[in-house]
Amino acid sequence: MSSTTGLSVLSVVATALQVLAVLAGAPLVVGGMRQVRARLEGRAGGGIGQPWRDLRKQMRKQQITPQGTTVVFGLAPAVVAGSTLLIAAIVPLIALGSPLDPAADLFGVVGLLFLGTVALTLAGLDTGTAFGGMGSSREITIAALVEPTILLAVFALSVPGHSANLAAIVSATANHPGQLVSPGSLLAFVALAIVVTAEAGRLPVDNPSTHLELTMIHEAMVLEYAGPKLALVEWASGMRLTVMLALVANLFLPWGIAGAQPSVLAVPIGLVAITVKVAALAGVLATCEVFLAKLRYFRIPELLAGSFLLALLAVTASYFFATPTN
Amino acid sequence: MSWIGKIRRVGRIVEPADEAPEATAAPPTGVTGSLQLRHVDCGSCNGCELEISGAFSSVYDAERFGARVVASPRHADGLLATGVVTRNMQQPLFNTLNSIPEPRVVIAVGDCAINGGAFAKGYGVVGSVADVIPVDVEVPGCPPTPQQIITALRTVTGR
Amino acid sequence: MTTALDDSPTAPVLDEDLRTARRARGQAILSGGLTAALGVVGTALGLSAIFGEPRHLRIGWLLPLVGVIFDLGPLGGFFVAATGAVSIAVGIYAVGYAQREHWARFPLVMLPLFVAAMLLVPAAGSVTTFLLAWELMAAASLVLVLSEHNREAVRSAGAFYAVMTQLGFAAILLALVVLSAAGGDAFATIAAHTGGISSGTRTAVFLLTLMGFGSKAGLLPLHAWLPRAHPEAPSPVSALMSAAMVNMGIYGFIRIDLQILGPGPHWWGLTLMIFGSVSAVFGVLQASVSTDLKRLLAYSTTENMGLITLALGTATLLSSYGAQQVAAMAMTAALLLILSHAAFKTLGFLAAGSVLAATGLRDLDKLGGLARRMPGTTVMFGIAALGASGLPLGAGFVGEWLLLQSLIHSPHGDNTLLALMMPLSVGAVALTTGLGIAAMVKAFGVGFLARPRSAAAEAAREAPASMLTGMTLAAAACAVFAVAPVLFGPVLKQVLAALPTVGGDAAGPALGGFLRLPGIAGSMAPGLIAVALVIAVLLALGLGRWGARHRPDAVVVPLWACGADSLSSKMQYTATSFAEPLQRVFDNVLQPETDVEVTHFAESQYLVEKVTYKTLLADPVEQRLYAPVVRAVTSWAQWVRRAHPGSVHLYLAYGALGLLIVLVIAR
Amino acid sequence: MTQATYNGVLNLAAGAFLLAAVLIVWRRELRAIVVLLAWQGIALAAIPVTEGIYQDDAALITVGVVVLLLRAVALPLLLIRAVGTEPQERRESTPLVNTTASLMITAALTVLAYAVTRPIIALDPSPATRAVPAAFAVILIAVFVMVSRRHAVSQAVGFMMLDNGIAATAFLITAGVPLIVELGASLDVMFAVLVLGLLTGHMRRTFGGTDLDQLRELRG
Repeated sequence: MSSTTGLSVLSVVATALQVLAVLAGAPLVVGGMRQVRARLEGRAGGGIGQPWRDLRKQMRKQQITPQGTTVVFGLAPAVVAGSTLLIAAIVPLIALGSPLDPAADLFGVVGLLFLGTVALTLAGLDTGTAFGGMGSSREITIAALVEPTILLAVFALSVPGHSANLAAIVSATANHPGQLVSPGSLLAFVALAIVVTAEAGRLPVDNPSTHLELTMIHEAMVLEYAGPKLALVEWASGMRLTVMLALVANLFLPWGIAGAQPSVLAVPIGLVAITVKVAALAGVLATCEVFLAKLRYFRIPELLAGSFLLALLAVTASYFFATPTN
Repeated sequence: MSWIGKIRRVGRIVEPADEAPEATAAPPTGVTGSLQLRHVDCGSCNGCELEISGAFSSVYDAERFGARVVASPRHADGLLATGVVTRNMQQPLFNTLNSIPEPRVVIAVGDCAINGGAFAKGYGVVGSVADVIPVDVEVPGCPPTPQQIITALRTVTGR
Repeated sequence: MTTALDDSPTAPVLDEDLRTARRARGQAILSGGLTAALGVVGTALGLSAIFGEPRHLRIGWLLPLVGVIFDLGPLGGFFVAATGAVSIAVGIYAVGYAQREHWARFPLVMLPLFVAAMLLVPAAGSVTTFLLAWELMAAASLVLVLSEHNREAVRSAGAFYAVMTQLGFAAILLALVVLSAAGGDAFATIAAHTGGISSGTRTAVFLLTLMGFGSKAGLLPLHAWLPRAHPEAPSPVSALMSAAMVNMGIYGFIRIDLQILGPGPHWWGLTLMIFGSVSAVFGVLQASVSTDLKRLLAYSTTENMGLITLALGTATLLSSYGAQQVAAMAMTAALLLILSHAAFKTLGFLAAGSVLAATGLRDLDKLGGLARRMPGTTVMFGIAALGASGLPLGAGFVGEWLLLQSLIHSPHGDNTLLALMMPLSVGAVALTTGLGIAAMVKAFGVGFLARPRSAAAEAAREAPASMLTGMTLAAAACAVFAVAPVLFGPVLKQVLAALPTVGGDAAGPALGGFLRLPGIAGSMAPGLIAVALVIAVLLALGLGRWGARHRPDAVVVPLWACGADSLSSKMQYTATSFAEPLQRVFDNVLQPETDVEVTHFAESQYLVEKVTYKTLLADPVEQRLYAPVVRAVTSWAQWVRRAHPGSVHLYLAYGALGLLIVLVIAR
Repeated sequence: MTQATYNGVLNLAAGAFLLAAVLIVWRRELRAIVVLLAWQGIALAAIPVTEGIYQDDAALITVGVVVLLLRAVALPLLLIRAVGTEPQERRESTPLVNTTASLMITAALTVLAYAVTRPIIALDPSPATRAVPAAFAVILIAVFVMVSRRHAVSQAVGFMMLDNGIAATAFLITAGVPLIVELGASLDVMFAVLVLGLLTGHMRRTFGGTDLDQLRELRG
């Protein structure tokens, strides 16, 4: 199990590479999804690099501090981005044996994710605008309802590997691919897919490209951010999406990931593998979004209740279907 | 699902882009190909609004040149003003401009915004946009076609 | 502490006032100092009992026949130390608070007494002593709750509390009498003769203690006194009650049902788990929709006691199935949760108290903007809220993590009960955490950030140094729990070793710098996470510097009001509106009573003059369960009242009649 | 077919079977519900086919094919026609229990099913019997759907889910029922659906809607 492996230089390198890849790749993932959508709508689209251009532009703009906001508003973007970077350093994306892997298991990662959410909701309240409070209230409600599903899905995933540590889960799946076709992991996958879209603020829960404040959830919280801070927020939300997609990809399709003691060749292979997986998942997500409309806000609990049910079934299934053969 | 077939049949409906016009105003931050716009209707007849929405539609697709309409002026670096400035919209126009972080451009769309147009002598009218705030780019026409609007935007995005 | 007098609100003008002020300060310092000193003594005694050998003390003359027996083992020491630690912070805080709030002499005297009584309860070594200390604690707390008795709410809360705590005491009395009838007076002798206690007796004792201790710990459905009494009490007292006194209920469970009578049958653990999870979910649900700062904290106490009970139940159930190692994990989780809850709940109530002292407000809908006016208090409450929300870097995180681990790693084998209970419990814990985050974001974000929603909040002033000092101690404790629970490793080990019936003899989780679970590839390092997160945030700040040299100078601009000139603070979201979605989602459980009434102008029904929106969120359990009982009791009392016409002769006749009856019977 | 793949496919079929039932509770559009029912039929047919291939038993495979034709093609088509003739209401407008609550109830029912079928698994813990809880859960869910839905078509769907569940249980416990029994069962289901179709048509002509609450008006 990875929690007992000593550090190797290459695994440290792989971890650093993970962080850099998420940093550099997040805007591309967002741009790619926008591009897929544009093509399916018959448009040409701004190109995959558009978010990067926007980031560079925003970074060169004026720092604006709205009157009456406190340090919470100023620090929140950094906290969101920082927690996401930390997650990127913990989870096994390129290689298994991250030096931080024993420091936090899947529960810890979920906690860090929610830390970012809480920071942004507090910032939304801190502005003291109507829209900020509205966005925070909606976001925190969804987060509260998402949490049970996530933890139950974690439970279901931790049953085969007898551990909630990410490296253990991933390696267990890699060693017994037979478990992938078990109902437990399939139900868990569907449940996780739903909550990831909810937590990343994608359709049908939230429409990231809406212009109407009253229909916003995530956007409403960040209406007051401008310039560099806005750039950081956008970057961070892109990174959250990327990390979550990559994590889901590796939890269910761990192939190509480098081992706890990676060889020189295994690291680039892992990088390519995770890039391909994330690109594919993002493309599928964007394609599905074209066919979806945003749910009414008070229909979202139905969706999340459904995902909770699936997660519960996943746990029960992985308890009862636990066939000793594989 | 029949939609997939429809998408395949329709394919790309966007008009081919002609070559980029020479940039009149340098892009606000020196970064080409990225322009977020906040639109303010100062008292327009909504003709220009229709054409603007046309410019961002699937057929003209201004987004491919990096232009995007955003909800909050804090996110924007351009002000898209349409129509004559009425008394009630004068102050909001000021406020919107002031809450756009520097550097910023102001684009006046349509004859009304440029010189008052048909409503120049109206009783509730303060004047053209230029009478209230400094204007960087003007898009003449009553209303201007989406093509004209896109060309104007491209002179700012430089793409 | 001397600076407390500088910003004590009564600026002495005449020397008469000066003298009274000086006397008040002296009394406050005396009472608070005494409380803190008791706390220090308690902590020292508790730690020595945990690490040294158990202490015995018998005072024969103090009580006829049985005498008073004190017997402080590791378990009792644990609770004594926790109570003592809470009292230190509260005592120091009370010095400033008592002066600001002009406490009368009575509460000043009762505060140290209350602490002393609480310290005696876990130290009690015999049934009689335990009951004595327990009743003393209840009485002292009741008096303190009533110390602002000129307010109607306080009086009703006091009545509620008095009735319920006495009923609970009756249940405990019955249970312990049954127990001592079976095994003797001293706990030690009972523990020695548990073999002779019939299963029927065990069941009776368990059910009765479940009632008695459950009501003291604020578990459903006996929680109703808690959200009434805790908010109405003066804040230092609220802190003592909510952070220390409720623990006594948990102590009772552990001492009587787990340590002396344990290991119980499966259904004991099952019952505890069900009561615990229901209380946790219900409590946090009420907390997430309540708009009263202290009421919110009180409900969060119910929530945390529920989580602790759930952990206790898990430990009992697992050890009854022989899974000692995981049971030890659950027990460690329970102990850690007790400590961390004591820390952040003390801090929460003390911070809420200084808000109350500065603004006179508890209503979140009227607060706001305190971050600029009371930065110290704001930081303190932020730490408490982070701890209560169970997020990483929060005090509660490690405990909840351990609880979850023990739930998901229970060896279900082919056991249906475990295979059903564990997922459901995980769901309950998860829902509790999620809603807890919402509740705490509301409390902190609406109450302390944004702009003030009332003149009182506008005029808030920072608390005096002594209050801040008290809070700082609690905050430091929170930080330790969040980052380095390893410091408590030895303590937990000792206490666990004293609980062989719930897996104490198995190897518990190792609380090193890395928190490792025995036999499972599961580990966590809160300290490392904290450091890494700080580094990552600094990195992100560095990212934000990118392209800075191209930027125009930073400016401060008014808020974006959608083109309008300014936003009034009335346009902000309030606590009510913030919690409205949750209230709607869970309206089957909460059953809010809302009504909107629109009044039109006389001229035309199309012109709306005003719209009033009323929403009442009463405690549904209280409504459904308590109201009928109260009604029945009152009607019965009305009937009895007819026998009291007020004539002395009749009363004397009653007495004589009673005497005759007694004589006839006892003939 | 190896042991492992047999396990995998069988579990997968059972999981899909259960998932379809859950989604039927979740969705409200009648058309979508019927499509899901067809998917459930496919999952149901996969069970005997898998067992047939595993034990190379031709009869079982035939049963599977028949089941596929009936449950996944014929009956859904009938129902689709019933939906198609609906004038306006293509969706379960107001179920008696709201969606969130019914999902929670479904969860409870499933857990219950898992609990009560433990003895059956204990009797003979083979991969087939391990999948029985899913089938049993579908039976319970089907009953719940019939209880909680207003629309005649969703009633029919519930009825057919019930029969699917029973058939699946039969396939899993006894390694395949005789062909004739299965045919008989499926045929009378078919008749039931036809009758329901007639009934709905009649109701629509009478009340202009197939909301079962309106049946109350039939009482003189």
